[in-house]
Amino acid sequence: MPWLSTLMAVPAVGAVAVAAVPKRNETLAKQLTFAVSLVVLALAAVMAAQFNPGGDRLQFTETYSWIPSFGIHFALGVDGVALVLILLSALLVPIVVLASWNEAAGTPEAPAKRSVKTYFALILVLEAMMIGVFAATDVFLFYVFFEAMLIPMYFMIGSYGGAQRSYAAVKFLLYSLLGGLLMLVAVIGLYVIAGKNTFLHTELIGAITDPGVQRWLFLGFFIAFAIKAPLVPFHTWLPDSAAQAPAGAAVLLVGVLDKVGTYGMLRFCLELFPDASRFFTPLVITLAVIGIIYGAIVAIGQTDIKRLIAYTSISHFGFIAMGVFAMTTTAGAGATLYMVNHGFATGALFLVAGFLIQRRGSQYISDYGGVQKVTPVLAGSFLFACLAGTAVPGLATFVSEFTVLIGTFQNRTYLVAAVIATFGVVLSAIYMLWLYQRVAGGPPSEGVKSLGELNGREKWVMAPLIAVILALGVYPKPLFDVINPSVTQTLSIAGVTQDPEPTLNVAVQRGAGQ
Amino acid sequence: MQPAEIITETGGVIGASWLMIALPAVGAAILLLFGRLTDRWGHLLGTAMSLASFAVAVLAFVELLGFDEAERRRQVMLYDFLPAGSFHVEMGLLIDPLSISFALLITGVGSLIHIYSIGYMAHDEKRRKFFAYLNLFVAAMLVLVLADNYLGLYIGWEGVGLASYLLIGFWQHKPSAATAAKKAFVVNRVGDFGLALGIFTIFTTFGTVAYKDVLANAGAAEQVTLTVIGLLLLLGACGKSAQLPLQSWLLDAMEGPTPVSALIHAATMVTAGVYLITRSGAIYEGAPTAQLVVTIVGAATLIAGAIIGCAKDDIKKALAGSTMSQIGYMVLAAGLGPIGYAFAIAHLIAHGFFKAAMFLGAGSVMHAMNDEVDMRRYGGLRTVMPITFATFGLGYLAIIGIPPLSGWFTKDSIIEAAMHVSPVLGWVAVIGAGITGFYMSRVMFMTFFGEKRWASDAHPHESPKVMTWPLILLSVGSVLGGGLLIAGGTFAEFLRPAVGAPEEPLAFHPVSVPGIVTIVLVLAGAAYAWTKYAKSPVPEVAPRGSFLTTFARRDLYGDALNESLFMRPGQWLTRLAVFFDNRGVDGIVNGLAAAIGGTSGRLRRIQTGFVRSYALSVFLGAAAVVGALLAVGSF
Amino acid sequence: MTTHYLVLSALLFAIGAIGVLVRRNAIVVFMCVELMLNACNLAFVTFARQHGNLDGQIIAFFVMVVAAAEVVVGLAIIVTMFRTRRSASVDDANLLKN
Amino acid sequence: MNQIEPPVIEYAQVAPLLVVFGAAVLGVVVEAFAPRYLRKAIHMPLTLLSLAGAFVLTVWQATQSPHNAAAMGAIAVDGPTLFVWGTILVLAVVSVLLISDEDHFVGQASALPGSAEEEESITARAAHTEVYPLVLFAVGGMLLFPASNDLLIMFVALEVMSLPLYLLCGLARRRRLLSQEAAMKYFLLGAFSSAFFLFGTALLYGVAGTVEFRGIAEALTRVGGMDTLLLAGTATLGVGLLFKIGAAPFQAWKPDVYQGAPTPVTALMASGTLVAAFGGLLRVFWVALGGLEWDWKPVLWGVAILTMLVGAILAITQTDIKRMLAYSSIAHAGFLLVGVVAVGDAEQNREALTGLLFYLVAYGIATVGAFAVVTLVRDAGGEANHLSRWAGLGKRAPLLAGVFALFLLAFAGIPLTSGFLGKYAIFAAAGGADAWPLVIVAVIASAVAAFFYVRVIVLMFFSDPAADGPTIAVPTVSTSIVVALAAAATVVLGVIPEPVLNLASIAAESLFVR
Repeated sequence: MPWLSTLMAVPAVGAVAVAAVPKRNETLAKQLTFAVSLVVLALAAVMAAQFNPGGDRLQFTETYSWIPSFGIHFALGVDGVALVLILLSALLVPIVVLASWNEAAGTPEAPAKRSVKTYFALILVLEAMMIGVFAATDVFLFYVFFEAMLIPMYFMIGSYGGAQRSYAAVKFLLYSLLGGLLMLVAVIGLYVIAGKNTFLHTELIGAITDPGVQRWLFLGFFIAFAIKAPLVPFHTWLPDSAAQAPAGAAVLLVGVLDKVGTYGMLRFCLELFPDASRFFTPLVITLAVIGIIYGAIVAIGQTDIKRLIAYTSISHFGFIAMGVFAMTTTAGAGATLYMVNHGFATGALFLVAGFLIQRRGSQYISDYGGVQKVTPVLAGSFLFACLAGTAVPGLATFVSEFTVLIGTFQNRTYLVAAVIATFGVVLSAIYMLWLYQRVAGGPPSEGVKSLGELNGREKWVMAPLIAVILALGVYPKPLFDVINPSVTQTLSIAGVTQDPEPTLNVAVQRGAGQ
Repeated sequence: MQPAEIITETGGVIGASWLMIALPAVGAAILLLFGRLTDRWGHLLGTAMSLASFAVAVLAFVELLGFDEAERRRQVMLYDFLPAGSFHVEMGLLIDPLSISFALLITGVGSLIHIYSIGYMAHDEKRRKFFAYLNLFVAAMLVLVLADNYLGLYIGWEGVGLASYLLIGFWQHKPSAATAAKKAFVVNRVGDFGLALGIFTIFTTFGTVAYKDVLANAGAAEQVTLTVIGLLLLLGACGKSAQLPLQSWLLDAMEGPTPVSALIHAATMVTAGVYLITRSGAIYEGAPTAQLVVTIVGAATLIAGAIIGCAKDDIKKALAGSTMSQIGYMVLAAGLGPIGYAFAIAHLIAHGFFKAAMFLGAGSVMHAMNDEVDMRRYGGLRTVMPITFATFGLGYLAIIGIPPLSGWFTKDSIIEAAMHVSPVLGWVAVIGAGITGFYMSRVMFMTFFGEKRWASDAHPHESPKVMTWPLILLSVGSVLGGGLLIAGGTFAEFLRPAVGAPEEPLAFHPVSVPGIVTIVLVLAGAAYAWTKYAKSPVPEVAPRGSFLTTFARRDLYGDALNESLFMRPGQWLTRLAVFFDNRGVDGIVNGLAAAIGGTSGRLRRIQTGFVRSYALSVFLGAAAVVGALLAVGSF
Repeated sequence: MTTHYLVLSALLFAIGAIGVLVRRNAIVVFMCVELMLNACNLAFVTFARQHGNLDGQIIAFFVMVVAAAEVVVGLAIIVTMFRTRRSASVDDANLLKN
Repeated sequence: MNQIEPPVIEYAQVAPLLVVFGAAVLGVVVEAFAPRYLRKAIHMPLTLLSLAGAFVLTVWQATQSPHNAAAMGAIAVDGPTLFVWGTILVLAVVSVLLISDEDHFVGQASALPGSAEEEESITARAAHTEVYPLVLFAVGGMLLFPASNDLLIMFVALEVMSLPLYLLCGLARRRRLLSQEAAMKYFLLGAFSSAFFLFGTALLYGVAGTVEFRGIAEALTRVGGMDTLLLAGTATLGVGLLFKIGAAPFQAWKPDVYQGAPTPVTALMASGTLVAAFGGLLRVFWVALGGLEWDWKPVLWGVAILTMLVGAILAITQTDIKRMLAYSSIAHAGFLLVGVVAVGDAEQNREALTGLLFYLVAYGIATVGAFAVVTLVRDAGGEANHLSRWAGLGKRAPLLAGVFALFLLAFAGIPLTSGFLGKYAIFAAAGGADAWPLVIVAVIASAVAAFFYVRVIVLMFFSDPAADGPTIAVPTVSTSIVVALAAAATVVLGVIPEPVLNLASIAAESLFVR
């Protein structure tokens, strides 16, 4: 059974169906969307269950010729990394749908411009493309999804966002488009210079040998990904978009879309241009570390909840990028897991923040205070999300962050980077807990007193997120089992055969597993 | 002699010792998950879980005693926790004399404090949540001490930090509490930063973070590496155990409910640093420099804490100061190497008892004085709350080290060990003891002796049984504990397989020069306190006092230092960064857009609308093209 | 010897072009264009002579025909312009700009 | 006495031309003799049938091989010609469908604006049915232009194509002054530029002794690239051609003419004329002046860069939708020029030509569609062309706005639209010719261009509708057909471009016959 194309087809068809629902019958549209997203989730789960970590690198592969004249294939397939990211998307979408139930209606000061059903149709379109972008094994196909994804998100921000939505939407689209176009040049270069008349990723590995050429092409890809991810200094679009987008869209934007950037670094930069990757690693690591610290510091200074969360994500993307380029299997695996965990953690943060903002009607931290006295459960979920944001042990984020750091530390070359990055842990405690203190601590401020407690739907939004974050925090092994082989393969393509040996390797001496 | 080999355990109670952690964890989960449903019986469940955990600990302890000495370090494999690339951690528990003693202390004292809290929090609508957090703490603390690898320790380490954050800020609606909680967590994170780096270095050195492999091979590593590791771990220890320079959070932490101060900020969590240093003994023994720094930190803190304790009028803060100082002793002892480990832990346990007793006593007093914490508003309480007075008193005698109470045994052995290693440290410890004599007496007399200085609406009364019984039990512990542990070196012997022992173990001499001097100093201090706070009337508002007093009142300007050194620059940096991000980075982006727009606006004026100017452009264009082509052609 | 003719044609072409640029009256501007075309014709016949084939001459006839057609269209447009604006100045027609 | 042997004409091969011109002449006859009320009834079928017939003949020709120069080598009926013919005919049919809605055309061109006679001409529902023969003549010229195999025919074709358009520009029903002004400007500048074209022809004739492309190409091998006459001729000839495609610095006429002309005529010019002009341009530079490649390439590089930038940058601040589209068409002319200079060996040329042909089809159809939508957004004074009037169109007419957004996205080159693959094909060809700097400039220009397309979308969807917003005219059947066709083509060419690409590459196979 063609799993991946099915996974893409279902939401695509679903989107059409939702769009076809008569305008008045909004509830039906919502229910339909929710149902479709659940089906996708189920399918994804079944597929994941059949994935064999020990098996071939790419599984569930499908290859159809799409545009023979240009050697373009509609080629799908997943390795461990892609699989977990697809699972992430499949799990987040139903949650987002549930969370956005009343959101598309728009806020009082910024009424939505378009029908509710469109919003949900767009979510499904986006889901199809998200799955496609992770599943694509044809560079051109990847690029197509990479760019096409922008459009639904553009409309979600622009039509359903806050007061500054048009500015944010345009900024988002143009910024990403510029990156994408630079990448297009690199894609063309890859095709022309490799001269293989195919875009199949597997065929192109090792096709470019000249290091000079590699560097240029690497830059083309990397800048696009760095804008997407986003790394400092290409980040300023994210706070605007995230702050203006409705919470649901923000979750998909930061939780999944941006992961395409870091995923692309791992999948394309490292594998297609290994020499260039090694050449640029110091630069990338530097950017990443700057991002970690800088993002955190700027986050501390934010006055707008959503902007703050956006900046924390910039800091976190620094961790991911660092892990990807640290060139150790540990860091690589950690970074991949980080992509997943960050999706859930930031998702939780944005959604709770969304609940707060919907109730209070303001994004400004100063308008809050004493929430925990008024709505303990809401505040509790918020606290949980904040703790996940600051990577407290027992939560998924801790595992990935610690792994990334220790993996980077492992590579003696980037010891200093790892040390500086580790300090980010302290900063994260400051921005998260201070946010919580200002929002939930102290006596309830005016306007907060009247806030309502989480309702059933919202509880069902938070429950799965909390459950997943806890589960992955205590028992991350299943994901690692899937990720490890893929990352090892990627790194071996990138020319990293094994991690640096410890100065005195006890594990080997004693043959103990640990 | 070296510690014993670690044997992998399969069955028995020890095999099931994960229950120790699981039970309170489940308790916490239930209480948090089912929320209000459990309000009625939540506190009972929490207490039950803690007691059950204690039971398991006792059984495990008994079983452990069953083995002969060489086999008393038993490892329990739990599950494959974190296989990330070449960083692979299997989670397991290490049940050995060291960890089990901690487990007993944590669950034992913990349970007592649970019971006490039933009474103390009776009128708090969030009591259920309080017990959930307490259970969470117990679980985390047990992870910390029972884990068989440094990652596990780190998890527990941050876990207790989290629990302490939740409990200090339990009354979130008090801004002071919220701030204190955040401060505690952040300062601890600074320590954790060191701990994490230490663990990283351990991993890159040994390729693993399991005690089993690391400690056994520590000798093989280079001294530099070990020193680095040692110092990094010490940074962690300073954070958690409120040692200089990361002490500032502990006094603010008193914002939490008193049982929390007793359990977390006196008896258990704050001693984690001592556990870490002792556990990593093998590493420190390979790094004399690190050891020296440890002892210095310990000595400095024990004096600093004592000085702070002298000046505080807030009973809890005074006690907190003393906690700092007492932990200073433990750290000092732990820094001495094998010779000190046993005493450090012994003092830790004894301190666990008497400090808990006194904190709970203080709580009981506050309970009676409707949450008044200023000792200047106390006085003459011995008559109205006899049990509290008695138990607190016993704790007091124990801490100042009156023979034959526990403090005397444990502290004097530490002083002796210090003397044995370096007289300087020894004498510092002695002086510290003297000051202790003064400030603890001050607390004692201001609270229970002298004339009544109560607020008009205060009607002090003895606390309910549920609160007094724990006090009694704890005071018993603080009376006997030290003797049982130290006399005849039983405890040292018991710990030996876990931490090793010096070639010639230090026997306990009841009568020694330092011992005598200590007693004399203590009595002197006590006497001075008596004249100053019992005989002469105590002003209800604190006198301005000498520079030293203010210096002590202001926590030795620790906060002032942090503020001017980190906070203000930090805020300044933040503002700068935000400005830079908006104007600088984003400014460039928007500026570029604006530039293009401007160019467009200017260029479109060229389109004058006059056909002749268009023709001109065509003509000039043609000329240009011709010229260009001729130019190109002529190459 | 043919070069003189070429120079002349170039001159005529240039004069015509300059005329287009400097004259305001649409009719005159148009006549300047015609002048340019005729300059081309001169060049054609000259080259035909030079190459000794007739193509040039024939092309010249073609050009004349085309020019005639252009006149028809051109005058039509200019006249309507003149009727609506009461002026044949090309500078009066600049509503479309920027 | 030598008798002149009669010229051989392969009627079959030039049949499409003959059909169109024949129909045009017939149209004139109809104008002369048929009663007024009958005329349209005759013209419509006549025009459409002739165009359709010509298309059929073209297709039939395409199946006939080998292709060669017909009519004594005056007309080259080769692959590219046939493809361009097909394209032009399709675009012509579509444009005629637009034109058939005579609400766009003045009742009596000679009547003074606002005068009594105009009134009565309107009340009498008089219409200039001459429009149809004029269009047919123009189309005939467009067909002849890219097919002509010597400069004389090309000059004649140029005029045949242009003269009717000059007139058509002046026939707008509303805003007569603008319309007449546009006609005047177009006419004067067009005549001016054709004078340059002719002068270039003369010089080249002087060099080669013939105006046949074959002859000129041969002559180049004799004289080489150093001959001043040759270079001057090439340059002036080029000016004439570059003027027609609206390349900078010869673009000045485009915005004024596009804005002033009746929108259906603008559509025809923006699509058909552009295609024809590029066909001619390619033939001249690749066939006649191919040997001079190394001389004209750098110049065209410059022109291409200038054109892309001028088009993209100037469009940003436009406030009139038609003007904006005019500048966008300038920018696209620039992109197409990138393909023109991407010459190299035969294989390379084939790729470049394939790309160009595909781009022309994609762009032409999208353009007609876009202008068709423009005709539908009207208010009291006719079409509402000021952008501010388009605010909130997405709310008032979601479908129409959506379709227009689709066209804009295609112009911007977003994946899954025809525009993207067109851009890709051209850029890839340029890459193949190692014209990387050109490609970089092109993508940057695309990014800039994207801004104003996106801006329109923002206006239509994200901003609040103007209080007295324009009314959406109920589209006539023909107009709706146009819009639907164009939209469908834009999507289909973006998703399954292979058929058209295949045709293009087959057409490009034979390259140009000499």
